[in-house]
Amino acid sequence: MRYLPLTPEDRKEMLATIGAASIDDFYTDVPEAARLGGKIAGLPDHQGELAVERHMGALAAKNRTASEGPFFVGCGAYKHHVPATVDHIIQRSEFLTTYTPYQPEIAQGTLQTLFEFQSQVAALTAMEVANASMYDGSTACAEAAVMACRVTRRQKVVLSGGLHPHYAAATRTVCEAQGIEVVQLAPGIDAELALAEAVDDETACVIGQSPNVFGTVTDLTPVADAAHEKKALLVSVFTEAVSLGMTMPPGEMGADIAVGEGQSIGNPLNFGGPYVGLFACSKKLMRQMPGRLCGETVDADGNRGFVLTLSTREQHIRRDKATSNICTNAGLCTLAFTAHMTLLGEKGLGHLAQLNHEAACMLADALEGVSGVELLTPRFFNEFAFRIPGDAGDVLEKLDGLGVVGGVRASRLYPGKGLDDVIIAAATECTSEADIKAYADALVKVLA
Amino acid sequence: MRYLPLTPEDRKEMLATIGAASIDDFYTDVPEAARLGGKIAGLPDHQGELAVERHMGALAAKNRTASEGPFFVGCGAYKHHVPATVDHIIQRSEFLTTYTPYQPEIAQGTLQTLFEFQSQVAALTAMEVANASMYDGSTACAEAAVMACRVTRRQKVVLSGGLHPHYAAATRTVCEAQGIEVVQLAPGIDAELALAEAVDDETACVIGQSPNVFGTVTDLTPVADAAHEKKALLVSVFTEAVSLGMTMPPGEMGADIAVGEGQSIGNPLNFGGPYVGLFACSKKLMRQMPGRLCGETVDADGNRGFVLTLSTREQHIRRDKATSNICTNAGLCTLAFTAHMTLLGEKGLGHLAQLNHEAACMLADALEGVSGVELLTPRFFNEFAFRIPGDAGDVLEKLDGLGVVGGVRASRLYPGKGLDDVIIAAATECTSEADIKAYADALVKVLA
Amino acid sequence: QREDLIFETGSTTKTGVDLPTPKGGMDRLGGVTRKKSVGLPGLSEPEAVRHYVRLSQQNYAIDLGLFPLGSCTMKHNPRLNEKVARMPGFADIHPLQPQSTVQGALELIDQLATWLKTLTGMPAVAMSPKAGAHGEFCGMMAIRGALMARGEIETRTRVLVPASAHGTNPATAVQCGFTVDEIKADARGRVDMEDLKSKLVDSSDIAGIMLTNPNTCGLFETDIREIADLIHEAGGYFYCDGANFNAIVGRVRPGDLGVDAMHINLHKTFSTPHGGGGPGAGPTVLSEALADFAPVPFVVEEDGVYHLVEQRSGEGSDAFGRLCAFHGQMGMFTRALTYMLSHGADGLKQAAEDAVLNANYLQSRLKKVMTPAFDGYCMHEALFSDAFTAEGIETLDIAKAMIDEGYHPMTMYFPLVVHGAMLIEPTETESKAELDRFCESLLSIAEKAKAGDESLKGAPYLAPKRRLDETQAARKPELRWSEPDKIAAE
Amino acid sequence: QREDLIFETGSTTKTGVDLPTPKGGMDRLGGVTRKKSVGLPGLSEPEAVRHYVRLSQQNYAIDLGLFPLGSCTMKHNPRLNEKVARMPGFADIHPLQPQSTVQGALELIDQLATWLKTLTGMPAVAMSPKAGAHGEFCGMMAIRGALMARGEIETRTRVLVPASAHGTNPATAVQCGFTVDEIKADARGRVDMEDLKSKLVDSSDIAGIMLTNPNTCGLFETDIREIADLIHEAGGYFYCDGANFNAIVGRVRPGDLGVDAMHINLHKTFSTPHGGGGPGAGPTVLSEALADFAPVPFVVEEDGVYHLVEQRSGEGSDAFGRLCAFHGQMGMFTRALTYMLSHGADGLKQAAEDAVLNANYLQSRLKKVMTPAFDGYCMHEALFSDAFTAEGIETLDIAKAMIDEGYHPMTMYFPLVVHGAMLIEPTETESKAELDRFCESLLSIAEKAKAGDESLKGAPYLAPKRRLDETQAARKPELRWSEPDKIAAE
Repeated sequence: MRYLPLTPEDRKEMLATIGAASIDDFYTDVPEAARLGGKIAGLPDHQGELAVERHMGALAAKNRTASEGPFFVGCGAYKHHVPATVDHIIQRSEFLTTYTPYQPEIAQGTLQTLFEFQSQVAALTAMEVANASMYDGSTACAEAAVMACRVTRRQKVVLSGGLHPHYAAATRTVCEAQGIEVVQLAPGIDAELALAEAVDDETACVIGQSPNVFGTVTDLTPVADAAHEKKALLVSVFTEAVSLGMTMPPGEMGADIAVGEGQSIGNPLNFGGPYVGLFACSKKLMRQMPGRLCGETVDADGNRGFVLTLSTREQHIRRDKATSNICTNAGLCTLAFTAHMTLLGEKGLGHLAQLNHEAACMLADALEGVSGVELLTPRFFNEFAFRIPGDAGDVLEKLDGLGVVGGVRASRLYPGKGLDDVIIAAATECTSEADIKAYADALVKVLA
Repeated sequence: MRYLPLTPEDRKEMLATIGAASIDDFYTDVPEAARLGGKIAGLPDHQGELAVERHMGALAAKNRTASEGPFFVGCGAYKHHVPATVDHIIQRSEFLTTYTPYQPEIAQGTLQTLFEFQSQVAALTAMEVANASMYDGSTACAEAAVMACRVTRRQKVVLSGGLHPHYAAATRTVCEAQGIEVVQLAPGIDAELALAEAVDDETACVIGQSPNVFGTVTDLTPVADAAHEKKALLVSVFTEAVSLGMTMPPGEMGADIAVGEGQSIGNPLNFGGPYVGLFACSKKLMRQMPGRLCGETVDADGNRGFVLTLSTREQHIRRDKATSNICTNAGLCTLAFTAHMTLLGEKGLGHLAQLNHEAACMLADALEGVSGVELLTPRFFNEFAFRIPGDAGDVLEKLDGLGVVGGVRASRLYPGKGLDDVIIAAATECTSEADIKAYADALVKVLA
Repeated sequence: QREDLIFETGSTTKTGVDLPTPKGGMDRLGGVTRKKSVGLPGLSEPEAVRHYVRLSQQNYAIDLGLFPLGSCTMKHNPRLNEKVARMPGFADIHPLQPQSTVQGALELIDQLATWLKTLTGMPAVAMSPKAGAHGEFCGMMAIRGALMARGEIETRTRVLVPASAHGTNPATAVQCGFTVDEIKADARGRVDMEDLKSKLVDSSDIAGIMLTNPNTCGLFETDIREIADLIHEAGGYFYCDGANFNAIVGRVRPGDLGVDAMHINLHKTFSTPHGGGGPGAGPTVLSEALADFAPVPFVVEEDGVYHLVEQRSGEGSDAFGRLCAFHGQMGMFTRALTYMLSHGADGLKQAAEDAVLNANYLQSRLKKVMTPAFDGYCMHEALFSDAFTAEGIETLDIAKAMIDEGYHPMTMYFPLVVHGAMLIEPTETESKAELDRFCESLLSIAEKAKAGDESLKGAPYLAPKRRLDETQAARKPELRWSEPDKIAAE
Repeated sequence: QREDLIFETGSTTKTGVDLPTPKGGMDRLGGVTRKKSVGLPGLSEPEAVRHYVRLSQQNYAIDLGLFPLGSCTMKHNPRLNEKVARMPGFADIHPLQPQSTVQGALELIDQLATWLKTLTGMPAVAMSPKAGAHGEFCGMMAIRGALMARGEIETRTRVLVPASAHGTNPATAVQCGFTVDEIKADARGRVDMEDLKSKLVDSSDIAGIMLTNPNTCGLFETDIREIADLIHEAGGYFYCDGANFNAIVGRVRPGDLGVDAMHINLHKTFSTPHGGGGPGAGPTVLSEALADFAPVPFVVEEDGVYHLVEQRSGEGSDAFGRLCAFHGQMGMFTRALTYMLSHGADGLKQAAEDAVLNANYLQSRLKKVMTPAFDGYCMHEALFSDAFTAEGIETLDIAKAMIDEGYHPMTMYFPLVVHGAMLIEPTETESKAELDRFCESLLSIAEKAKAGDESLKGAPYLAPKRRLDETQAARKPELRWSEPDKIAAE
C-alpha cells in the first residue's frame, strides 16, 4: 500500500512497545456482534495508480466537456477560462494540504489570502464587509435569509420569482426547519419588479437576484427602499460574479446583504461543485454574519498579521447559540477566486465583463434572426431566455445531435410552470463567433 | 502584456531616473542599417491564454497518443506510467524556477536531490560513481567514447551493431570532429557477440548495448575481458533503464563506463525529449567524467551539505581544456527520475521490471502464434524483433488502420540494410492483455 | 517575513491577463450599470505568482510534516486524486447540461454511493451535503422529515447531545428546530449511561440523539448498541457524527450499531485535501427508516442508464427538499473514489488499523510524561489533560512550543470535558520514524512544561510570526483593507 | 534544516507504488540476470512527498524573488507553458511512432522554426540541439561541414574567441577540432579591433569567429558589421553566441549583422524553465552559407503534410550527421511556442526593451556606490567591478551577503575581463517596486563593502546552510552515499 508507511516489522515493534498482542486489542470495545470478521464483501482490493487512472479516465470519457464544441449552458454555473497560474497556486502543497488557520503563526499564507479575498468580495459587491466564503451561492442565500430574521427578529422572507430555483429551494429547506415563513413569488422573466410590493411589516427580508435566473438585470434600488421603509432588509443575489464588473452591484442598490456564487472567478465547472459562496453585508450587521472571518492584528513583535476573528459567533465556541453550524469555508475555491481576481484586477474584470456581454449580445442577435425565436429577457448581461415554437427539451436534444449544447430548458428548473417552450442560454468569453453561428444555423435546421 | 510588470508610467519614470530620452537611446550601438523600424513582419501580435491554449490544443489534437490504444513502440523511448506525485514535485516552484546550484547555501534542495540521483544511478548500474546527468542517452554515449579516448590516449572506438543507430550516429558526429576513428560493426540481432573480436591494441573502447536496439540482452563480460586485455575500456549502454531491475547491469559485466537513457523512470515520452542521460563509471575514472558532479561536504557550522564539485573539469573553469562543453544537466528530468526511483525503491523496480518482462513474453507468445511470424531476438527483456512476410512499413500501416501501433520498422533505423521485413516491438506495464490480443488478432488479419 | 497586500502593491490599471479587444457598441444592460469603480487591484502574472508562492511558504502543511490535529485527520493527500479531479471529463462539465452527456459523472456518483453504503452497512446515502456540518444538517432534517411523517414533529423536539460533542452538533440540532439536552460523560470518557437513562424517563419529546463514535475523546462508545436500542425504544432516531469513521473502516459498520444517519467527511476518512479550510463534502448515509426522507437530487440507475432525479414530484413525496444548488461536491467525489479504489477494501481496513496503532503508539510513549485523559487504549487519537503541567504553564504554551520544534500543534482545549485537553491524531500516513521524532520533541516540551519553564510562554520564536493578538482583532475588527488615510480618519 | 537522505530513511523492502501481481513462470532473459541486489531505497508516497517538498524549500527560485544572475536570464516562467507541455497530445507521443500519427507535433516544430527564423532573419534552423552548448556545437559543426565541402578543413583550423566569452565557446571550438585564438577586449568592453585585425593578417588558417552579441559585458558590439565583413573576407564564418538574444528581439535581426550561425537558448529568451540546471534547448539558426550543413532530422512541409527527414540519403549529402537521438527537445518547443504566441511580435519586442530598461535603471541607481565596469548604457545586464570595495572584501562576500537580504546573488567573477566582476541581469519580468527594493538592499551591502565591514565575510547567516566547504568536497570527493561503516573502513 503506497500510502501506508508502516512496515510489518514496524507494526510488530510498535505493538510490543504498547504492550498489545495484536491490533484486535484496540477494538475490544466494539460490541462483539458488530465486529467484522474478514474484509467487507463486495468491494475490490487495492489497485495501482495505472489501474485507478484508467478506471476514472473511462468514466470521464463518458462525459461531454464544455470545451468540446459550442456550449451555452449557464443558470448558476458558467464556463469561463481559468488562467493556468491559478491552478498552480492552489496545488501548492502549503495551501493544498493545510488545515483551517487556527494556528495563525504558521498559517499566515492562508490568512492573508482570506483577508485579501474578503477585501476583494467587499469591493466587488460594493459592500462594507465580507466573510471568508460559504459553501456556495445557494447556501449563502439560505444563510442570508436566516441572518435577516435574526437581525430583524422577524420570521418571514420573500423570495423573488427570478431567484434561482435551487437557491430558493435551499433557502426554503433551512427556513422551514426554523419556523420561518417563506413567501415564494411566481417565476417570471422580470420578476424582480414585483418585489417591492411584496414587503410588509412582518417581512425580515426580500431576496432578489440580478442578473436573475432568466438573465434579467434589474436595479433593485426601489426594492431596497421599499424594504427599508418597512424596516426589512434587502438581500441581493447574483450567480454570475463576472457580471459585477459591469452591472450595478448590490452595494449600489442599497442591499443590506449581498450573496452570490463565486465559481465564475477562478473555478472550473466541476459538475456543480465545489464552488464558493460569496457573502457580504453592511458593517453594522458584521457581528451577525455566519461563517469564518479573518481580521488584521499584530503579533508580539508588533508586526502586522492576520487571524480568524469574531469566533464567538461560531459553533465551536457558541455551540447551540451559534449564528450557523457552518465550520468550513470553501478554502481552495476561495484561493482560486482571489488569485484569479488578483490577476484580473479592475481592468481585467471590466474587460472580461465586456467580452461576456458582447458575446451574449451577438448570440441574441443571431438567435433573434432565427425565425420563430422570441427573445424574452429585456435587459441582460451574458445570459437570456428565449421562446421557441415547440418543446424546449426536444429542441435541445436535436441541437445536441448537431453538436450544440444549447442551454437549459426552463422547465428543468421550473417543472409544470408553463415554461416548456423556454430556453435559457449563456455566452461567455469562451464563446466564439463560430460557436454562435453554429448555434443559429443548428437552430434554423431544428426549427425548420 | 500579462508577463510584463512595468506600466507606461513606470517606464517614463525610469527613463527619467536614468536620464535617457527614450528606449532608443539604449540601442544606439546597433549599426543603423540593422535597426528595425517597426515590428517584425509576418508574426502575429500577443494573444490571451485562451487563444494560445486553443491554438496549441488544436496541434496536440492532431497527434495520436500512446495511451489511446494498443501501442508497442520502443527502440530507445518507452511508454511507462509516471506516478502523479512525480509531476507534482517537478512543478514545485522552488525546483522548476531555480538555476544551476552555483550558490549552494540556497540550493540544497537541488543539490541533495542530485546527490541522491548520483547514488541511485550508481546503484542501478552497479558502478562506483555517476554524474548528475547528461542531455540524454545518445549524447552520454558520445561523451563516453570521447572520455575513453582521453583516458586511454587512443583514438579508435568500436561500435556494436546492436547499438541504437541514433546513438551510433551521435557518437560518430562527435568523434569524427575530434579525429577519432569510429569502427561501426554491422547491425545484427545478436551483434554484441562479435564485439570481443573487434578489439585491438589501438582501441580506446568498445561500445556494446544490452538490451540492444533489437531487444537482445547479452552478458558483456567476455567483451569486457577482451577489452581489458588490450587495455581498452568497455562502455556499456542501455536505453531501457527499467531493464536494470532484472537484467545484468554494466557493473556486473565489468564495464568501465556505463551510459544510458533514463527516460523510462519518471519521464513521459515527450516525442523524444527532453530526456535524461545517465553516466556512470569506475571511481578511478571519476576525474575524467564530463558533466556536472555533486559532492558532499560541510558548511561553516559543520553541518552536512552538498555542492557542485570537481568543476575544474568543466568549461567555465577550464575553457578550451574542459572534458566537455556541456554546461547543463537534465535538471527537471533528473528530478523526475530520482523522485520516481525513490517511490519505486528496489522492491518496486524489481516488480516493475518483472511486469515489463512478462508483458513482452506474453506478446512474444501471442505473435509467435501468428502464422508467418518469426521471432528473431533470442533473449529479451521487454522488447524484441520479429520477421513478417512482406514489408514492415506496409504491415505497420495496416495495423495502424486497425488501431494498433505495432512497433518500429527496423528499416526506419537501418535504411537499406536488408531489414525491410523486421519489426521491433516493445511491451511495458502499460500493455494490457487486451492490447496483446488486439495486436495478434490484427496481425492475423493483416497477414491473411 | 512581511508580504505586502495586493492592495498595497497592485493597481486598478494593471492586469495579469490578456484578453481580446472588445468590439464595442453593444449594450443590452438597459442602464443597470455599475456606477462607481470597483477598487480591485491587479498584478502582472509574475508579481501575482510570487505573492502567492511567498505567502504559501508561511503555511505549515501535511506535506511538510506531521500535523497532529486531533479530530481533524490530517492524512496524506495523494496527488493522483488531484490529477483525476482535473480530468476535463470531470472538471469541465456543467451541472445542467443534458443528462445523456454526463453519464460518466452520474455513474461515478453511483459508484461512490455504493462504496459508502457498503463500508457503512447502510441502505441509502444523500450525496449533496457540502461539508460535515452540512451532512449533520441533512441527517437531522431527514429525522425531522420522518417525525413529520409520523405527525410527531410538534411534540418530539428534544435531542440528546453529549457534552463532548463537536460544536456543530448542538448548532445543527437547533438549526433544525430542535432543542438540545446535554448528557454527561462518565469517568471512562464515554456516555454516562445513568445520565442517559434519566433523560429518557419521559421520552415522549425525544427526537433523537447525536453521538460521535468513535467519540471526540478518541474512544469507542462501548454501550453504543444499548444506546441505540434505548433511543429507538424511546421513539427517537440515532444520528451518528461520522467525523471519526476513519478509525473503524473495515472493522465495524455503523449500520450494525443501530445508526439511523451518519455523515462522512470525505476530507477526513477519504483524504480529499483540507485546503486551508475546505471545500469539504459530507455525504450522509441513512437507515431504512430514514431513506425515504433524503433530499433531492439523487442518482438512480435503470438498465445501465443513469438518471438524476432533481424533483420529487407528487403529493406523497417525503423528501425534505433540497440542500443546495446542483448535485454535490463532484470535485471531492472524484478524489474520494480515486482514494477508495487505490486502497481497496483491504487497504482501507489496513489504513484504519494503522491509524489506531499509530495513536496508541504515541499514547504509550507520551504517557511517560503527559497525563492521559482516560485509561486504556484509544482509537485513532490520543487525549491528554494538562494535569502534568506546572502552575502557570498551560496547554496553549505547549502547543505554541511545538511550532518551534517544527510541528503543527495538536488540537487544544477540545473536547471540553477534559481540562486543558490535548488531542493528538497522527493518522496512518506517518512512519514510525516520524512518530519517534515527534514523541521526542513533544516529550522534551512536556518535560519543560512539567518543570514550569517560563520560556514556553513566549513561543513560538521561530515561526513566520510571533503570537498574534487575537483580542485586538476581535475588539476592533478590521476585516478588509482600507486606504491608510481612511483608517486614520475613522 | 537537515533533511535525511533517502538512503538513511528508506529501505529496499519499502515502496511507494502499487503494481499488479506478476504472473510468474515467464523467463526469456536467457540467464542474463542481475546477480546482486541493487541497493535502492524506497519510501512510501507520503514520506517521499515530504522529502521533496521539504528539500524544495531549501531552494531559492524566481517564484520567490528577483534572481539577478547576469547572463542567465532568470525571467518569469509562465505556468501556461507548463500546462500546454503536459497536454497528452504532446507529452504522450513517441518519437518513432508513424509520422502520420504525429502531424500536429511536426507542425509545431515547423511553426516554432518559422518564429525563430523570422525573429533572427535567418533562412534555416537546426532544431535538435539539446542545450545552448549543444547548439554551439551544432553551429561549429556546420562551419566544419562547410569548410570540408570547400576542402579547407585541414587548413582552416583557427577560431577567434574574445577573452570575455562564455567558457563553452572555446570548449566547443576544441571539440569540433579547432584551435582557439583569444582576442582582447578594448577599454569599452568590446572586441579590440586592432587586436582582431592583427589576428587576421595571415588569414589562411581562419575557420571563423565565435562572438557573443550582446556580449558578456552586457554591451552591444558596435563594430559587429565590420567584424562580420572582416571574417568573411578572411574566408571564415561568424558564429554568434545567442545567449543574450533576449536583449534585442524585435530590435535587431542577427541575420542583418552578418551572422552565419547562432544558437538560441529557449530557456533564456523564451522562458522555458531553468529547472535547477536543465533541460535546455538550443535551436541553431543558420545562414544561406551554412543551411545545407544542418544535421538531421528536420521537418519539411509539402501540401500541408509534414515530413520528418531522418536520413540524408545519397552521396551528395552535406549534413554533418546527427547530434542526438530523436528530434530535439519537444517539451521545450511546446513551452517556447506558447510563450511566443502569448507575447506576439509586439510583446517580444516590448519584453526586450523592458529588459534593457530594467538593467539600465539598476545600473543608474547602483553606480552611486558601485563601480560600473564600462561607461555608457548597458543592454540587458549591468556589469560592475569590485573597484569600490575596501581591502579584504571581495565580490564573493557581497554575493553571499545578498542571500541574507533575501536575494539570489548576481553572477560573480564573470566575465573574466573585469576584476571581481558582478554581472546583474534583472530581466523584464521585474516590477519597478521590486527593482527599487533590490537596489536598496544591494546598495546597503555595497556601502558596507566600501567601509570594509568584516561581517560580510561570514555571510550568509540566514540561509538554510552557511558557507560550504568546496575545497573539502573537491579534495576528497564523495559523489554518492555509502554505508557509514563502509566510509569509515576506507
